[in-house]
Amino acid sequence: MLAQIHVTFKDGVLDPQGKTVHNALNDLGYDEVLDVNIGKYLEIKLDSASEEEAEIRVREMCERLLANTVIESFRFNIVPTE
Amino acid sequence: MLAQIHVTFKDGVLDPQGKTVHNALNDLGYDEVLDVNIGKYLEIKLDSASEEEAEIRVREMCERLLANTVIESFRFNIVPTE
Amino acid sequence: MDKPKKNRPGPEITPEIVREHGLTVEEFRRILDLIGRTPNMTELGIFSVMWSEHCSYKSSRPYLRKLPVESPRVLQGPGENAGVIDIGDGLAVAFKIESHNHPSFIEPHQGAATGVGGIMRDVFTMGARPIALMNSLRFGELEEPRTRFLLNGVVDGISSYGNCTGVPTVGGEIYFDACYNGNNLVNAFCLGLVKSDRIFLAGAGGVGNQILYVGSKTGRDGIHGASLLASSVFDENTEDKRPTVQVGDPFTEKLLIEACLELFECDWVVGVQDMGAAGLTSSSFEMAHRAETGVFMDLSKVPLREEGMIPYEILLSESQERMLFVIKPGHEKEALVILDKWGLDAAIIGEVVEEPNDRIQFLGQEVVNLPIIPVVDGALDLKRPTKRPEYLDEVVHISLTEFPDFSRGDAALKKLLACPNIASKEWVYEQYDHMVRLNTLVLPGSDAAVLRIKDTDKAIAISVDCNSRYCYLDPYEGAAIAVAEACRNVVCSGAEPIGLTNCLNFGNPEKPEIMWQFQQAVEGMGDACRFFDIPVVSGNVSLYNETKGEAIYPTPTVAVVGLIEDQTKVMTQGFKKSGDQIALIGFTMEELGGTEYLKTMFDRSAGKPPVLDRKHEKQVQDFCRELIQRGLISSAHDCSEGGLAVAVAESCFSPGCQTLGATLTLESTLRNDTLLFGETQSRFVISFPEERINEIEDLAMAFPVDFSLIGKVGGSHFTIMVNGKEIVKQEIDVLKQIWKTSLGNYAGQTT
Amino acid sequence: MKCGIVVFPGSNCDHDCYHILKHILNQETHWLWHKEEANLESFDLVVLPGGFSYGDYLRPGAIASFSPIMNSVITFAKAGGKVLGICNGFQVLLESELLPGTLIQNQSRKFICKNVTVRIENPDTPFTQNCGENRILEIPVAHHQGSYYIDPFSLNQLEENGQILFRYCDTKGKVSAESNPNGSVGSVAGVTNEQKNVMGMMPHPERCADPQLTGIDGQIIFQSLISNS
Ligand SMILES: Nc1ncnc2c1ncn2[C@@H]1O[C@H](COP(=O)(O)OP(=O)(O)O)[C@@H](O)[C@H]1O
Ligand SMILES: [Mg+2]
Repeated sequence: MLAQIHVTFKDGVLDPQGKTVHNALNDLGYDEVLDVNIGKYLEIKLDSASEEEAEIRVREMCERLLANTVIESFRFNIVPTE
Repeated sequence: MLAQIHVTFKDGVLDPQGKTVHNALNDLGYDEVLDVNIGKYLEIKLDSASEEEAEIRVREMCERLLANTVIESFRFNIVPTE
Repeated sequence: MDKPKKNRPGPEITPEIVREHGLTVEEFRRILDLIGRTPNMTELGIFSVMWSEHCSYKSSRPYLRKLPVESPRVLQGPGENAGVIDIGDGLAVAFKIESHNHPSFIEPHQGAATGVGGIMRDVFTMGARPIALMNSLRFGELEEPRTRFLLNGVVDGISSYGNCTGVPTVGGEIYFDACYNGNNLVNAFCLGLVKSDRIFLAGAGGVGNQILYVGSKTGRDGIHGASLLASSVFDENTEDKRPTVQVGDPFTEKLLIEACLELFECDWVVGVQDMGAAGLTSSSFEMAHRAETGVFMDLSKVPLREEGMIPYEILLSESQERMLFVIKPGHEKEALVILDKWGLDAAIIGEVVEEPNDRIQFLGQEVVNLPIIPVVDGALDLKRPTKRPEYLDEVVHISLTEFPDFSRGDAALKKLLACPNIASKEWVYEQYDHMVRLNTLVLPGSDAAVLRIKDTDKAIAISVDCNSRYCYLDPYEGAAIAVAEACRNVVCSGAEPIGLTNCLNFGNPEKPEIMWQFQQAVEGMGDACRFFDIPVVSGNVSLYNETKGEAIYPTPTVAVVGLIEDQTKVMTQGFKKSGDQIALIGFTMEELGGTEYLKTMFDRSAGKPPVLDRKHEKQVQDFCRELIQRGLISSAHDCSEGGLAVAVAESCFSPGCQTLGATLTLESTLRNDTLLFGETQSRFVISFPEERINEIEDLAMAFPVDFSLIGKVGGSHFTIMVNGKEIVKQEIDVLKQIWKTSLGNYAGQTT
Repeated sequence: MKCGIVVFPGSNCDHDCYHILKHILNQETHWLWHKEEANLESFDLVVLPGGFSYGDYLRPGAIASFSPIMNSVITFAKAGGKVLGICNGFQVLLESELLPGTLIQNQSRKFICKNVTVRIENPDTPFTQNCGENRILEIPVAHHQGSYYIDPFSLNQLEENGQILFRYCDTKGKVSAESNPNGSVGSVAGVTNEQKNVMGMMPHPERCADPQLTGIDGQIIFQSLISNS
């Protein structure tokens, strides 16, 4: 199974990296860029018994380690692999 | 319009962060974790005339700046916003 | 009677709302008296932050007034963003230490990072270029996974922020104790260099001057961070009070430093203040207050990061990397050109007015109209009751007979070297860029950090210190020792102490026992500073360091800055040469109270801490500095945690020096444990070439100070003989390995 | 030797390089501002200093590589001008594709600031000509993303062309996993381009070139360049 996890800043939290990349893109002539947010994308290969179990465990992993829930939020989905 | 961009390490490139997180998860008792890859997830708000145009421009941004194509690959999709 | 509500939108002010703003009933009544009407919501928010413990020092101010703040070198004492001390050659150093304890407990990385950013802004607002950072860190027991999470996050935060701004982090201290389990401490220190005739103050200056906003855009970060967090106790409900955490942007800070230093070159810059705790509110009020003027501001002009922000939020936001400049009218364009060059947001948001009020408009409506003086000065000094805590009766009485002495000290020595309070802090400081700017003459790992001042012969030595276990056992004596030890550390490098800054970390001041600790500690610090003739030029108070009723040990951290006139006469703690003589300056008493030895071997934080004999302390310090100035010795190290044995071991394997063994040959009637590991104050371990013995002994006699030859550098072992009997013999490489890797091994565990 | 030091927003070893070149080694030294293209023809050396250009956001060196001044630097390099990239400057050179490979996060995932030792692998370049065979330099590193990476085939090629200039080693010159501070492939600490006029290195020679500080091994690199100019 594969967990695809997106970790992004919560609304209102400053994203200095996004801000700087936004400016850089504008400077490069991409004037259509209105805003940039940069987060993390994690792929975790799992050996779980079921999707339900994977779901529970991945949520826990996100809360405990993968996301800094004080400033970040996360979402994920579990996809079966062969 | 919103571009959702995933930038990940190419196969074979060592991902020290992924490896550390992998070990940490195993140490925390998540034995089912077989592999971890950590990449970037960017959301770019765009003021483009059309999806086609956005597509062309975002690809260019990725190639020029957002991904380091020596070691990273990228994929993206454009979603309309209100 | 009909009360007109013109221009005063927002909810009605209920007792509930007042309470939520951390204001007492009496305080609210005072507000009504002072302004003669009910404040609106925005104004209430302003009072709430300005009268918070953090901004008003209402519990601590009466005590702080007793600290000595003057010396011929002091150019600026407490009251401005940082203190400034003259070092000659037309130069001065600006420095301060400040806490970021609560934010770092909630989000260690960002909390520590923004702490570093804040203290740097305090220093460069004085017109000084920041040239050194230090920090004092306290965590709970390392066995707790949460501690390791906090430790990693805090060190990472300091590293990412300091390194990116290009200011070296040259030293610090770090301790672990269960009393910090629920409340870690992060105290950040910064020192900057400024021409003594180019010091900037935070005054608004004359009427008509323009108020220029510089730096990052304002978002909803940390609203009520300072007031609510720093003025209340943590418990299960802390979650609810979490403000939006401030995120640091060290890149913007770096640009801000460069841009501000460029602006300071211009003679039309009148005053400057960073927006720290309580943001735009406190900076505008305080600038007006210092200049005895008023200000007018239009919040519609403030660069905003988020949509829909209301005046209340704009005024109380604690978004980072923002400054407020006051410039003479007619120079707006020039200012904006400089700021644009550095890619910073900037806007003129108001001007200085005569009437001593802060009047604030938003979208054409007046939203605040408050008199400056009562808002800034109006918080009453609280005379909080004090009471000597009962725990003292229990913990200070110990008898040495409770603790069996040893005949071999190997095991204890190894255990102490591995104990995280004594083990090498390399794991920490290797994560900090401590060399950038090419001034660091003594890298981390010696008693004090030493930085040269380029284009002069001078150097600056800095040390931060506090043994909070001593302070727990005797806050008066503990605080005095903190001052003495910090001085001793800078003296070891050859410097003369010239100024001090402090960060007073305590529990809940509403408890008389805590207030007693505070009072005792400030008195001890003040008395020691007076005796050693060291002015306190800046400082910071952090109260309410409690979780679930458990307070931290009183932790009055001090940072002492010392001056070395001749850069070429800088001393370090490591032994330099096989065959050199080792000597002890000072004497050892039969005592173990408050030692790391008792804690590590018997798990006791008990006994009377060592007593500081100030006169004696001064003599040994002067003697040690004299030896260094005359170029007589090769190393100098003070005895602190772990006593004599640990001090000598550390000199054997100090970073930057080759590893050398040593043999100590001691004659003594003391118990072995007190001789090796006791922490009697006022002691230095020095080493020197044999042929200097006579000269040094003569000088010791003339001073006079206690001085005894105790051994020799050399060999592959660390050996200690007492009265002809070997009580320690260990391969020096083995000891070094234990000492060097212990902290990293702890910190690296993930579970 | 006429030297130019590029200043990007966030550069922070720019003043250190200036201090060494101008005040310690007495060379004519100029600042080059990132926003302006410049005619570099008259220069003997352009230095891209260490630091955190653009905060290292996105990837170290990525945004800086698009600065106007980099157009001039690329033209200068293509014409055979000598370019030295130190730490963040090395990252900029890689992002600009003036040098092969890339730098990723240290294996420890932590910033490392300490003295290391490196071995000179090719003393036959303008950057190393004063070193002599197998010379070992003691030199500080200070970086978070200093782990050099390149595919095995290209690494081999670099080796064959003598493009690997420095390898991390122990004090005796032995190269091993223990002496590799950041996990770089082949323990590579510095490389040049095929023409040997562009060099990038993670260690900081400017931090060990002032006699008042510990060590002056870094001088040898600047001295090589001076002899060559
Ligand atoms: N948090 C820290 N950050 C940077 N350096 C540190 C830190 N903690 C300790 N150090 C460094 O480690 C060395 C030993 O520290 P410490 O044991 O507190 O010394 P001392 O007992 O002489 O005060 C010093 O050089 C100090 O600057
Ligand atoms: Mg010391």
